Amino acid sequence: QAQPPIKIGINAPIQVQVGRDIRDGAQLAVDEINAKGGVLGRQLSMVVADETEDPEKGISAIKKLTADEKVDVLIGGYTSGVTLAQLPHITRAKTIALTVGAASPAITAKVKQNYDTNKYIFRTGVLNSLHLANGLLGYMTGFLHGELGLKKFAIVGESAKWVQDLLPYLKKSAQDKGLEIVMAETFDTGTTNFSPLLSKVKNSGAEYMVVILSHASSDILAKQWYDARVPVPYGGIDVKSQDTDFFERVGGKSLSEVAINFIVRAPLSERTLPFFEAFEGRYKREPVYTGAGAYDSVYAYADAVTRAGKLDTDAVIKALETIDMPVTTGRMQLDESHDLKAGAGLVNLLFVQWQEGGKRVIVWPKEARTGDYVKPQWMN
Amino acid sequence: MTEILVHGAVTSAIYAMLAVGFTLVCGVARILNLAHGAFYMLGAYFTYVFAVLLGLPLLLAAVAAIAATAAVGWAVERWLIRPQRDSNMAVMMVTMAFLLVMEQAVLVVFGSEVINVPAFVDRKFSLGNADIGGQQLLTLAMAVVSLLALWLLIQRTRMGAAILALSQDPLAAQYMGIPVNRAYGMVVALSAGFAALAGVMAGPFLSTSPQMALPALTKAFAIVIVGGLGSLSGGVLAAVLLGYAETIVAFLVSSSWTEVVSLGAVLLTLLLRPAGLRGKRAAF
Amino acid sequence: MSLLEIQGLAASYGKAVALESVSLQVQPGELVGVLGPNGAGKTTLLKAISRTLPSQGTLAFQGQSLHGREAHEVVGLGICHCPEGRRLFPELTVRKNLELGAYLRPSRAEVEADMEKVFALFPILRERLEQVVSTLSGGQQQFVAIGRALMGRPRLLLLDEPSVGIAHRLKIEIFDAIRAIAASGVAVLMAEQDAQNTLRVAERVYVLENGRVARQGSSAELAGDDHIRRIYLGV
Amino acid sequence: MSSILEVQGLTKRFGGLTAVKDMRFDVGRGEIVGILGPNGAGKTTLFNLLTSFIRPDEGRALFNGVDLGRHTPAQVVNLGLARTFQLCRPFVGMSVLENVMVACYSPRGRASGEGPRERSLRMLEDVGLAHKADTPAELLSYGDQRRLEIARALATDPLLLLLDEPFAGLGSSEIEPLSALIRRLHGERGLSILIIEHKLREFMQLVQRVVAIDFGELIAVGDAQDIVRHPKVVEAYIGKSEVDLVTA
Amino acid sequence: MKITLRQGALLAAVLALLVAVPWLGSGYMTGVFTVCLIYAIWAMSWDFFSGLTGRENFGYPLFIGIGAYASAYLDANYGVSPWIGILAAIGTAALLGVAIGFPTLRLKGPYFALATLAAAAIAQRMLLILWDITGGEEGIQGLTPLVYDSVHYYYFVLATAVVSGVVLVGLSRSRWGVLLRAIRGDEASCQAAGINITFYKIAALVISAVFAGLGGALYASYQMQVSPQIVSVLMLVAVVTMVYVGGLGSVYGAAGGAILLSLLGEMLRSAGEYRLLVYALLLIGVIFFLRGGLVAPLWRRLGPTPREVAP
Ligand SMILES: Nc1ncnc2c1ncn2[C@@H]1O[C@H](COP(=O)(O)OP(=O)(O)OP(=O)(O)O)[C@@H](O)[C@H]1O
Ligand SMILES: Nc1ncnc2c1ncn2[C@@H]1O[C@H](COP(=O)(O)OP(=O)(O)OP(=O)(O)O)[C@@H](O)[C@H]1O
Ligand SMILES: [Mg+2]
Ligand SMILES: [Mg+2]
Repeated sequence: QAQPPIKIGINAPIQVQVGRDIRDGAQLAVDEINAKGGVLGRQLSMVVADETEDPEKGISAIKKLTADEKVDVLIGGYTSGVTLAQLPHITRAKTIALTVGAASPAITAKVKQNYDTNKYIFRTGVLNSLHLANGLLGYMTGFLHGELGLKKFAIVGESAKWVQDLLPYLKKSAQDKGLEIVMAETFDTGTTNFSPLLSKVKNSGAEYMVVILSHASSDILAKQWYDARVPVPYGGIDVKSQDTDFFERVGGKSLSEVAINFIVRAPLSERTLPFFEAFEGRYKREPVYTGAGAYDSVYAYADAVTRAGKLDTDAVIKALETIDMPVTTGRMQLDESHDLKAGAGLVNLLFVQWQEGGKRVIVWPKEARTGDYVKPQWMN
Repeated sequence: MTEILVHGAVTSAIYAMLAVGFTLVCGVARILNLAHGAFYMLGAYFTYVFAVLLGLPLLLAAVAAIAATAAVGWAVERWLIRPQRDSNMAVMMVTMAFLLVMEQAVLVVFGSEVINVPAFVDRKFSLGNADIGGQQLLTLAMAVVSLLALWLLIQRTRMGAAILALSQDPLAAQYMGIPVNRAYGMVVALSAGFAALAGVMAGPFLSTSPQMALPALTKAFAIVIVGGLGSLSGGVLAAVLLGYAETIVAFLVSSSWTEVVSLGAVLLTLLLRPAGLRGKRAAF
Repeated sequence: MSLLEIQGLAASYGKAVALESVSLQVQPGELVGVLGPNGAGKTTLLKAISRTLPSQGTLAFQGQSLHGREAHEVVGLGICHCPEGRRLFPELTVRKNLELGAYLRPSRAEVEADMEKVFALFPILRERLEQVVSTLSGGQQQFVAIGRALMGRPRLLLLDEPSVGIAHRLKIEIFDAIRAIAASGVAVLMAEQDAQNTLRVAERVYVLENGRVARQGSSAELAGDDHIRRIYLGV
Repeated sequence: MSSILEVQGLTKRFGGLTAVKDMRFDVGRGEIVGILGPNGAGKTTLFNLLTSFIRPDEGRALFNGVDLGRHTPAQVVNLGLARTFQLCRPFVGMSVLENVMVACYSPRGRASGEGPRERSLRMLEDVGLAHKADTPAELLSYGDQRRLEIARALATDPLLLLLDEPFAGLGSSEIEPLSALIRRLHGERGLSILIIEHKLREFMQLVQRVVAIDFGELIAVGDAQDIVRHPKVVEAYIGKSEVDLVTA
Repeated sequence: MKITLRQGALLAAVLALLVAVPWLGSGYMTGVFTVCLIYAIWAMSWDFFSGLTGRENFGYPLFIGIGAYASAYLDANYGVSPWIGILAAIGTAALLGVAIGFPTLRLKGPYFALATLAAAAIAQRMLLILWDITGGEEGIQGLTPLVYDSVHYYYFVLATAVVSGVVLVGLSRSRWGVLLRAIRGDEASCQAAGINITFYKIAALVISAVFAGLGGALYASYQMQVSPQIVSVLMLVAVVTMVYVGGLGSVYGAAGGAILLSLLGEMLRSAGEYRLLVYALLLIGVIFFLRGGLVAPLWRRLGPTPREVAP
């Protein structure tokens, strides 16, 4: 009578916090669902495979989960390079994969290009970087220009493909909207000395420094920016600055930095605050965005299976495509390339500023605003 | 212009402190001590532990961190390197494994993200139109003082003479009555101390994370090759050269080319002057 | 009491036994030669004394056992070893090499004085003081090696084939110099191939063969020995 | 053309020091020529020049009419001019046999048509080292290393052999067979030999002609018995009282 | 020197086990062994050059990378069949071997190691800088596998590895082995023995590079992707560690080390964040307690007893 459990495969880089949060967020959701009786009367079980940040290990993790463990669904993924490398192996195994960490648009672009082969791929945890860029553009035109009246911008980003893809688009769109881009430069992800870059930004006459960072060391940038009291405020896409302990890690030197976020401890939906409490209660730390993404993805899968009424892959895919449910970051809906939709009422992009004492204040969009923008203290 | 001058000097200072110890061990013990990157990391992490976790005064914490790292260096020489010294490859493997162990241990204990090592000074200074953090300037001063001290130690003391002899022929040094094993231990401890000093000084404004060890090692490598294995003056010269080359490229071209520039310099040096700028003929 | 007292000394390289049961004494200020064909164990014997090779048996210097002491401690006791193959510090100058010979005795004045003594023996070294030793000719390097050992002001000087590669005329001078060194109160234990000169300057000679003392006696006795004359003097 | 080697004005300077200066002499086919000179006279430097390990500043050396300066050290060997080093340099970590086999793989060694292993063993036989064929070369005693050097040089099938102090570190009981070996090689193969040696008595018995040099300059060339009486040679090298002992 | 009966038995047993892998393990295990055999090719060829000449080739990943990228680039941009890709990989790796060999091989000891390391590091940077050709840090994905069926792929790789091993063992037992070890010992003496050391050094590097490139193409096509990680220091460390653990200077040792460490890595996967820590500690253990490695000494023990050395 007891049916075998539904097997969820978690692929995540266990060495880093974002990876461990994928595991722990998913575990939290699995346990909650099991406590309420499981899905279709079946319990959920979870297997973890460490995908590290190396494509080779990432691929073998996928193979282990699909060929060895024969999981029903894959949830996880953090580095875009690894996730991209895994894709063909996922699709060959015909296993549904909900990716939660990787932001490259190329991941889901494949679904549209060749639906039959790639229909197994979904992105349910993060917004893709194109959404981020559009959000950033909105922040620059709507807030920085519209509300603060800034005109001259410097854009600096790490030298990575996704940034290189974004940069021309961002630059052109901003110029089209009448903003002046006085400097646009990329730097090596391994850079530890930002002094020359910061000097150049200062000399360029920029009024604001827009950053695009995920793997580079945001911490050092913040510190060196503060140490030299660079008279240009900054903000943008800064993945590490999403960490709850970022402010403390840099000794408060990120004061006044603004970073895109999609999860903060705020009532984004009815699920947000309960999730934060449950996660902190269990793991004694605040979750980062991947924790929320993995948690939501487990629920999304459970929801789809319930609606499909069976585990059949194609049925579940169809159900996922029509998903519409509240999640910790807002509301989950997917577009035709199986990608998370962004926007007001859905998963929204929040521009969050670090303020005195490590408080996080949403400064944009206007409707979500929880406080006023402040300038770096040396610019008052 | 002043910006290049100032920022280049700070970068060079860190590089020099990082590399002198490495080149010393290369030249004297004729081994490639890949654990060197770990010493740099330990300097910063020990400071964090002593100053932040144990709440010692910063100066005391810094001194303790350097001493502790030097002790680790001595122990590495005594227990890991010495038994393997007859094989270069074994030394490289065992020190690399040590680097990995340290990196992973730090990762497990402190997590993968950057930690905040406290700075001695938190003020901005303006030199010309260059704005620079006080800790950076202090690092520059510290490098000058410590390198001078090292130079005096080598040139003027008996320990220096022993180091020179050892670098040429350890067996012959034994015939002179030089306690070879003890001297090796001292050299590695000294070298670890210098790397730790670099970590203590730069930790507050450069990355202090488990990932800091490997790039530090690579940089030390690069400098030592350009300068010439075992040549202290060459090491300092190369540190200045690379520090400025990177700064200039970052200013004039883009920061994404800095690494390529320093690696290119390495390759060029090796091809044109295999023994480095100040390397001895057939140093090995 | 002998300065150096060796009884039943044995040493080996891994499984290969190089010395078995060698007994030998050196008195203060005495010049003792060790002769023997290639591979007899001469070098091994000297290495055992300077503790650069482990050994078994009695090995006492001024009544103190040398076993359990490390090579650098032995130098401190007054034993200086001028090793086979010279083992100079190749990239250092002649001056640095000589100074390092006096590592344990760093009084500047003494070092200068001793250097003068070395120059008296090998005048060419004064001219080449700042030359890097690896660029010296073979013989010149040999001078530095002997000079460096003398800089340690030893009580017992171990010389391993000091005349290797030395030109004929100088060779004679070097042996005379060694005799002079001994006459000044430094005991010398000298391994040599040049039987003629060794028998000429040494007071006593041990002949090593296959890791054992085959013969021993005063130079005069041995010079008259048929075996020695045939094998070592080639007459 | 009867000379196998013609040295024509070779000069080599190291900084301010002229180690070899305008050196001129010939080595005849099948001749054993000795080089005599005090320490630092420039003998090894001369060998290094002949074998192209260093390049001359001026002058040239012709080997069978070929300018040696245009060749790499390995090419020089393959023309038929082999050398030994003043300090022994065996290949560490390889057996004595393998050490010699290396030379058998040189073009001349292979041209001999003999299998490398057999040839090596024969060379070792020749120098009296065959019983140590399997010993790691670095464990050989000093004297045996010298023999190994010679075996290695012979394996390249030279026409002219340069020996840099082959007797150094050997006792008279070892020199005798080695001397005999050299004489035999000379006799049987018609090998020409150029030899540097400080062991005068053995040296004099071996060589036919002597080139005496001092401070890098040629001071005398001639018949061995005459050269040792040449006043300049006596002055620079032998010492007055010793002439008789040497010529005895 | 022939292999003894006991060595033959061991070899046959290992080969039989390898042949049986698809039956013994799951499809996943077959995949693990496929990758592990590619590593074995790399380890053997690294050891062929570096173990024999004593010049640690720290730029080795560069040769792997150029092979992998060459075949991947042709596949992704021109749809060139991966079979031709393999040839292209071998060709480019060989050319690169000559190009790198000429300037660097006169360097000795650590200088050579460092020069090649620098070259590899530059290459890795350039892969990022030239992102519009190389795909940046994400690399090139969606490559065509050489053979679709993974079991067939496994056997193909196994056959390639065995052939590579035979070739490399054969070479190292021929005069190449003697000469390369002699060059390691003393270059001047080699020249004095009439050996054209430049030729042998470069040729040996090219041989090693060819196998690196071959493995690179196999790897890329198997993983269906290639990324800059393939030229990273970690790749180098992985290969060198395999050689070291197996036993330096023995092709069999290198192959054995590759297999052992791949399996170990797989077993340690469950150790999560402690994986690398455990791995590094084990490595220290091997260095200390099993000098000369794990496999090579065993291999020698099974070999002929050395002839008694005459006294
Ligand atoms: N490192 C070593 N390992 C193994 N055997 C060695 C080693 N060094 C020397 N031997 C062997 O020990 C024996 C004694 O060698 P030793 O060097 O003491 O002789 P020696 O009398 O000094 O000869 P020579 O006159 O040639 O210098 C020889 O048979 C030699 O082969
Ligand atoms: N690379 C060099 N740089 C500077 N001087 C050198 C170099 N090589 C040799 N010399 C000098 O050239 C002179 C001749 O040296 P060489 O080695 O030819 O002497 P030699 O005749 O072989 O002496 P010996 O009999 O002592 O071996 C010596 O004075 C030596 O110091
Ligand atoms: Mg000896
Ligand atoms: Mg000479």
